[in-house]
Amino acid sequence: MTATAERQMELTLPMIPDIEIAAARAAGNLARELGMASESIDEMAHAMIEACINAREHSGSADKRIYVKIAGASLSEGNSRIDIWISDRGRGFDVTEARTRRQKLGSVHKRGWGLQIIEAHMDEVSIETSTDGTTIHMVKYGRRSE
Amino acid sequence: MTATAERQMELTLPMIPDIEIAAARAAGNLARELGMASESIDEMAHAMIEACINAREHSGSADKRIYVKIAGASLSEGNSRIDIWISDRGRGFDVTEARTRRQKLGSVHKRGWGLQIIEAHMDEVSIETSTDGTTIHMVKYGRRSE
Amino acid sequence: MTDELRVALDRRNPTGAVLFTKGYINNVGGEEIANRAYELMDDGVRSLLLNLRETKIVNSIGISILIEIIEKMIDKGGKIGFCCLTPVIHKTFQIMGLANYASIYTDEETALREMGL
Amino acid sequence: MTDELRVALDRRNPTGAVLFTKGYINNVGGEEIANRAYELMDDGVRSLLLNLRETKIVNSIGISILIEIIEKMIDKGGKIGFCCLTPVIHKTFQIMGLANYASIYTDEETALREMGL
Ligand SMILES: Nc1ncnc2c1ncn2[C@@H]1O[C@H](COP(=O)(O)OP(=O)(O)O)[C@@H](O)[C@H]1O
Ligand SMILES: Nc1ncnc2c1ncn2[C@@H]1O[C@H](COP(=O)(O)OP(=O)(O)O)[C@@H](O)[C@H]1O
Repeated sequence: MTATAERQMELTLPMIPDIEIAAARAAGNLARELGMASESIDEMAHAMIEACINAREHSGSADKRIYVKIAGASLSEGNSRIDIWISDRGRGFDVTEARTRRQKLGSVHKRGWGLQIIEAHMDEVSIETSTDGTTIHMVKYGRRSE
Repeated sequence: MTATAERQMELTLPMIPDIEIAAARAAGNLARELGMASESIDEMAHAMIEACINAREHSGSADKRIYVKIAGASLSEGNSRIDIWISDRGRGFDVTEARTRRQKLGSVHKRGWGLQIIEAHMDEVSIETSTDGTTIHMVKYGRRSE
Repeated sequence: MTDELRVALDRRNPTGAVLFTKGYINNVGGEEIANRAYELMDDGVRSLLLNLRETKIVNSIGISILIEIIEKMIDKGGKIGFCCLTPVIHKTFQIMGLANYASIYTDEETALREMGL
Repeated sequence: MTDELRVALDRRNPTGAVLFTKGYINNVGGEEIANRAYELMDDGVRSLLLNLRETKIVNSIGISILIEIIEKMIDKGGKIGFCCLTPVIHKTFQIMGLANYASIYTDEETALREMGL
């Protein structure tokens, strides 16, 4: 599969209530232009919402900003790929520890589902985190909407 | 008056409906931290809203983003100053021509009030515009809220 | 984040009503108010008070739609009043000249009395 | 931009009701639903259907508040049902295990029948 069209967008958003919607909507517009099916766009939107909320609620970043990068490519046969990076300059966290904590709770916990939702809705997810901040990189593959 | 504290924030926002509220809210948070009175903050918010709407509705920018820079300073005796730059990479416009058009219409026009509202709510306003885009620079001075 | 506009109605009498707004008066919010106002005008209302007590943010597109409502009401021989504006919204109304076509009252009690509602 | 949450009520009978939601179920939206649900539970409702037909976006904080509502209702011996979920919201409910505590129906007709509303 060779990329035939590329679209890119970088956003710097304030950590205010509901700003996650702005990130999701911007990515949705770009994905629609690439012909991604609406259900895939909706999954991607819900993953982005969780990632932005984590940045706002947990990062403790001093600059109170969320950095969003969206890169979309049309692949052959009407397929597309969207890469999304959501970053904060906060304190970071221990991903293994967070996963263990979640497993210990079993299925009864009310909170602590954000990362699982992100993983369920996206095709690839990786997290880079240190005391300088956190970046979550997520990939969604799309088929042309009919 | 010498500056005693400085705060700065740069945002890159997508041109989606109501995104002007995110810009205004981020600036409002910063202004509140500097102790600006709420009525001044509210005036600044309404000016920013008009400037962001102009960028979204008129600039025709290809990158569909609004660049916002906010710089706040605490001055002596509880006073403060906020500088705001709102930029787009659109087609630009002829400010003199826009002003003349407005005057020709007299007071009966329904649309075309954005720039006048901005000027009424802010203490200083200047516009730089070319075929590479437009930046509106606005300044608001604040007294400490009691 | 947005404060989506909501409108509530107090139908005072066959020719009079109050609309209460809550939230952002932008293009969408302005259209919402206009729809409610035109329904009332079709139903005989000629004295309409817009109580903006719970609206804290407006933009010039939203206000331009309010001007259209005022014009339509004047055409029908009726009148529009506003009350409970924040200082900044009041200032914006003055800049855009709404005070020339509509009465602006500080509180609802005065507005209801002066408009005969 | 946000799609602020709104809730509408259809009180079917002394122990049954339907709440319709519109807009984003975030923390604020979840609390709004919870307040309405707890009012109904205090008023004797033990069979409550949440029709999410006009909700297109949720987040995990909002859903966690829905789980609290379900738990409170189970404590009172009642039941909560959901209907008209978008595919993504349905998937999110499954991930978070709501299907273990509450019934999820595809359409309102089936939900009303199965819940005896
Ligand atoms: N951007 C972030 N910065 C710091 N900590 C984070 C970040 N994202 C997630 N975490 C940590 O990982 C935990 C698990 O996150 P998540 O699965 O989204 O659940 P929840 O947000 O509901 O706690 C959080 O409680 C938090 O401690
Ligand atoms: N960022 C911008 N890019 C291009 N044109 C602009 C921009 N801002 C303002 N303008 C031009 O100036 C005119 C006057 O703007 P304004 O006073 O805000 O009124 P309105 O937006 O209601 O037309 C607009 O109609 C538009 O032609």
